Amino acid sequence: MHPRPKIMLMAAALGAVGLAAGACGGGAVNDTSGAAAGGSGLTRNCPDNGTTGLTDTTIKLGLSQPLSGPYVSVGGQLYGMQAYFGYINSQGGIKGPDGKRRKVELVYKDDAYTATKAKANVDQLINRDKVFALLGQFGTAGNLAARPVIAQQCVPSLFATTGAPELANPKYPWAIAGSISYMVEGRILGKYVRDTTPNATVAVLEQDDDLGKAYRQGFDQAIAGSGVKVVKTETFEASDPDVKNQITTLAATKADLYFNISSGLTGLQALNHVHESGWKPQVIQVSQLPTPLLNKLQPGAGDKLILGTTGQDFTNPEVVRNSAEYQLYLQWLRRTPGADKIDPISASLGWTQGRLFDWTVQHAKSMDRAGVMESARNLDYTGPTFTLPGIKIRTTPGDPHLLEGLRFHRFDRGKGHLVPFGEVIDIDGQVKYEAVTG
Amino acid sequence: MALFLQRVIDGIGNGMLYGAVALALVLIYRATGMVNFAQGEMAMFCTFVTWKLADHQFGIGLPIVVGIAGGVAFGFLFGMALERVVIRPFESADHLRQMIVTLGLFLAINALAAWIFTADTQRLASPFPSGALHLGGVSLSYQELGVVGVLLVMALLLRELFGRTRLGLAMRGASMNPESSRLLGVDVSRMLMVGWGLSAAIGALAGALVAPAVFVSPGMMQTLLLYGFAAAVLGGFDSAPGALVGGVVVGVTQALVSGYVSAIGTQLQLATAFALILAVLLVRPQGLFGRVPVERV
Amino acid sequence: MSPVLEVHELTAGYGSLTVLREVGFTVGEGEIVVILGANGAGKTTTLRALSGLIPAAGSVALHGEELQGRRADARARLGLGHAPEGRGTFGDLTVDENLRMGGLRLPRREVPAALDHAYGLFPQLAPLRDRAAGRLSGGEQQMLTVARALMTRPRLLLLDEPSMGLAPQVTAELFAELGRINAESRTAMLLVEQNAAVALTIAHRGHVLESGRIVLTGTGPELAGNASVRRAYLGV
Amino acid sequence: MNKTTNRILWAVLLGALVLAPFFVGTVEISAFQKVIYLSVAVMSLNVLTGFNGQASIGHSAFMGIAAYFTALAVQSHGWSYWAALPASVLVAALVGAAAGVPALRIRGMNLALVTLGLAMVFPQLPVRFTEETGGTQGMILDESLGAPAFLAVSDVAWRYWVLLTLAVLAFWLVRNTRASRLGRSIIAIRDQPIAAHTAGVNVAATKISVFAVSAGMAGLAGWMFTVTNQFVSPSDFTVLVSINLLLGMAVGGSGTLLGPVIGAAFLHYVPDAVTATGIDPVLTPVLYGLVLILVVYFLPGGAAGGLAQLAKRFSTARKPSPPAGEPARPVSQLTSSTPNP
Repeated sequence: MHPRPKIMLMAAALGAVGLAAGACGGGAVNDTSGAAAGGSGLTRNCPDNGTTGLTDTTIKLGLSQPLSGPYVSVGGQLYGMQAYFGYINSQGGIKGPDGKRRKVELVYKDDAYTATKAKANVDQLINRDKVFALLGQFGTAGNLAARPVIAQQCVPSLFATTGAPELANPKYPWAIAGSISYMVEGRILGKYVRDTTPNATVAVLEQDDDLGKAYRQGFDQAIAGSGVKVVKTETFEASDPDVKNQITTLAATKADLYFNISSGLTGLQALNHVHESGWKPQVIQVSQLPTPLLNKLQPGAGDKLILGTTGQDFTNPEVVRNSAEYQLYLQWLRRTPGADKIDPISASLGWTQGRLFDWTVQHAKSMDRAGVMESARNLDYTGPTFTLPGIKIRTTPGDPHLLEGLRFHRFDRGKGHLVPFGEVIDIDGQVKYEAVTG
Repeated sequence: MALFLQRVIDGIGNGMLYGAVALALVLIYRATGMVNFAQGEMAMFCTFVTWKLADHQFGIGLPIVVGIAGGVAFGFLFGMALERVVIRPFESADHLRQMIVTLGLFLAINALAAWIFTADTQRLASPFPSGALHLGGVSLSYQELGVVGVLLVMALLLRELFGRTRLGLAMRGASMNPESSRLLGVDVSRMLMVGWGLSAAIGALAGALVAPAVFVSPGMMQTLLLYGFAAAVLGGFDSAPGALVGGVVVGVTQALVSGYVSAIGTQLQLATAFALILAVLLVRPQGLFGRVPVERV
Repeated sequence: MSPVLEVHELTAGYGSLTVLREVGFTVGEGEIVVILGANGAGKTTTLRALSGLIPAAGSVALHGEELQGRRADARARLGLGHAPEGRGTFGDLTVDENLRMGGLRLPRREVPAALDHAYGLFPQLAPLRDRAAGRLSGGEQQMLTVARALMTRPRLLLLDEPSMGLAPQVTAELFAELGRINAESRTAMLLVEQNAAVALTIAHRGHVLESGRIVLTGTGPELAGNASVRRAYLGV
Repeated sequence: MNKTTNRILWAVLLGALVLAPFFVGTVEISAFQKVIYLSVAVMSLNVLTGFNGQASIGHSAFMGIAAYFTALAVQSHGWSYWAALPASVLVAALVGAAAGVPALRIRGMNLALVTLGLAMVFPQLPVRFTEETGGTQGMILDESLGAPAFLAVSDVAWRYWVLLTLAVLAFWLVRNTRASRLGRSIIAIRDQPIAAHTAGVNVAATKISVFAVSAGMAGLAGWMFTVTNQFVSPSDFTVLVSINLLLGMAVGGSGTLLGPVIGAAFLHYVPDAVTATGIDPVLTPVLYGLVLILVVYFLPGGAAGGLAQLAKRFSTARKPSPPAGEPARPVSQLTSSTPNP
């Protein structure tokens, strides 16, 4: 027997069934998610009226972030967010412009810090889980990869955990960053250097990616035309186990300043190596090195370190005591399952994101995606916060940068926390979108 | 000149860290004939134990040397237990399957460490004094000097173990030809168990030695493990001193390349290291110090 | 006194394949017993079953002590020496290390003497002591496995086709050596062989194994004189 | 299982896959696309390791080379996806052939390390050339592989059918090659390298061409990756991806056709399923690792091997198997066959 004709026949039969099913609608074959609809401004080309994920009593939010793998330690924001939603849900939920209170339902997915996985997660959150908005979407690459999906479906991606200047790109109005732009921070650091040491020589260690390049671009803009001179730049890869070779090269310049554009572990290693090399520069540190990590430095390695931060330093017990908001947060974090292994300071970011989302919904003109997005782009938050007093939390449609100010601190190893000095430098309103050119 | 010397010293310092990991890999390879992908994670786990014993803030606060001894002892038991429970059922399985099992262990141990201890970066005190020796523009940290010393002693001890002792001979025989070993009265399973215990213990020591440089975190050994592999292969997978030499060659090459060949850029430091290994292997497929394996026709 | 080895109804195989069916025989004190058989008759399987390398049913007693239920290494420690065929050496270990593997269970101070004794029995190995065993010729490797098994001072030595792949001259020398060792130390031996001609020169007794069953039993001279054995194994 | 039922089963499976877009939604179809390119990638490794016995931890690099080639060609140089298909496969195959040269001299674990080097170095290349590739942030493609207008089907379904067709073609090619003379020499080199050499097989040429074919197929998977995701980034082609492919091969079973499909489905769905159990997310890798170990323990031949065994048990239950062992021959018949010396 020759089975081939039979197979053809069977395939044909199945095909007929399929076509019949297809004609009835449903299924990916006549997916219309890309189809255009009417509307203007934000809602131009949006596929629906933007109330997906809402009921009269609930609002569904999505989040993709690393939950396992080597970046698990940065994923604390999830727990802070859950703590906030636990708190607000106990109050009956978030009050919308329509007067209804909605409880928040958070759907989260693990992307292991891989951009492609983040994109797939966002796709699933939007198209399968049908979330209303994304909150605190984590990481630069993941945000950028998911951007086309968000734009096509007109889903707000609010207060993303990244400082990439690209998030302010006016071509993509549906996403907004929650952290200070790396470029803005670089600019303020550069301004400080130019103002305090106008003829300094600077040696730079720079993370070889868009984060490093953005910091550097802002810094270079600020020092342009002054006597401050970068005498040497060394770069490193995230996969390098150590940066000792780079520090040896930088130390040989004997520059006045060392600009440490490195985060986490590498940042610590770099500072330790600078200390061991016998080179004693003034250290300008980017804010990617939180205080609990600075406390892990070798004794003496952080002595000449200064950095600018937007947030209060909750490693300082006095600051904790004086912040009612932080007390409230800790109280709710303790009730969040799984949070006992999480560093409360890093998780507090999630609480802030929850707070801002709450404000945004309350101040929306209409209870739909476009209304909430408009609200996020016209934000002026003055409520309880972890941000340092004097730093504005404000956006306008032309300037979607949430934070544009810093206060300088030096690190006191003996006390184990930061000591502020000088005034807040806020350049709100002076920042325009600018691509990282590197 | 001072800068050149400093670069060489940096290279040796980094290379020794690779060598430390390579030693544990060489040991388990000689003792069990397996390449253990979970080696780095086992070392990380033991380092967390050391940290728990020695840390003043989060742990018991024992002196660091006691902590390391505890971590090493724990490592020995931990390695034996893993062999007995997880690896033994696969004793006669093919290499691919054994590899998958060690990969499974890799994932599990990594996540367990984050769950049991913490996923945050922690600092482990060094058993050596902090600071550095400054000699004519070159600085040599006591930490590095200490690591080099300890590792040299360890490599020589391992060479003695495999070259001169009955236990070493029995372990090598058991990994090479388990059946013939059994026919000579060698309890092969026990040898494998001891081999896993010893290599985990050495991994614990290596972890404690590298921790002051790379800190303690669930991911601390992952990039090091890859360089450790490179060092072990370069040295010839069955030679303990070769593993250290291999590590130093890789480390110094990287240091010099990143210092003097700016066109290559930091991105391709790694590529240079691998190009070097490829070149060595093409000339000497068995590595620098490896024995030529006997062809079985 | 009980015999050195007593085997009853030994049945063994691989997976669903039964190779050996209810075989029984004995080896007495100081005796050399040969099991003759063609390829696939179950000779190697017999030895592997006796040593505990493969599971088997039936009973195996060494000096009256039951071996079934013990692992291979435990049987070896009870005095069962086994020189496996062909690939039994540790290829990457030197000749000296191979022999030391055999001497692992001897008291430490007796090892040098045992090594000297081994090199005395097989003088060809002495100049090769630092060479990797995998680089030896087939004959040298056979001698090495026998010498290594003797290092354990076995009460019974199992020999798996020592003539395999050897030139007739070398085979004759090796068997002469085996005969001498037996005569001097009274080590009992169980030998499996295809090469009946040379095996029967030293064997006291023998069995013929066919398709996993013993089909013929006799003393060495009896078997050498048996017509079917002569036709099948001696090519006469 | 006889040949006919086997073929019918394959036909039903294929039919169901072809018709899937009519019944399931976009998200599921995207997931299927991922399983397809993972299957092709696992199969490419299978060709090298399962059939030829050479290990590689470098297949993420071959995938990445083709994926990036496609991305650059389409996004920066205005090629169509279709033009990039043969070119990217060819580029990956050429790099594979070059990687195969050291394999002539280096073997086993050391070869695995050389391929590991390839896998580790590759993700740094796009970073080195950030201006062209977008560096660590990756590269978004504006163009998608759209369906021809006259078909009136969605782009997602069209892309899925394209991938499915190419994957079936690739698998069919592997199946036919395995039965060919070339295929037999490939397997001979794995099992008996020296005998293969004496039997007149050109070991060097065969090894290099196997490397090239395997890398080319990984390249096809890379092209599929770019088509599916319209995005490439260095983190998509790290050494972890290679390790995952190895896992997929072990779980599915090496040296078989169905194995890679099962392995790929495992890689895609099991981690999600593990997350869905609701255990503390930090612990999901523990469960995943445990599942891996258990799968390897209970299915030593991989899932495909396990299925084959089941099928065999099923068929032997109906037909009594021939008696085990060789038939007994009495001594008298042995006279003609002289024993080996």
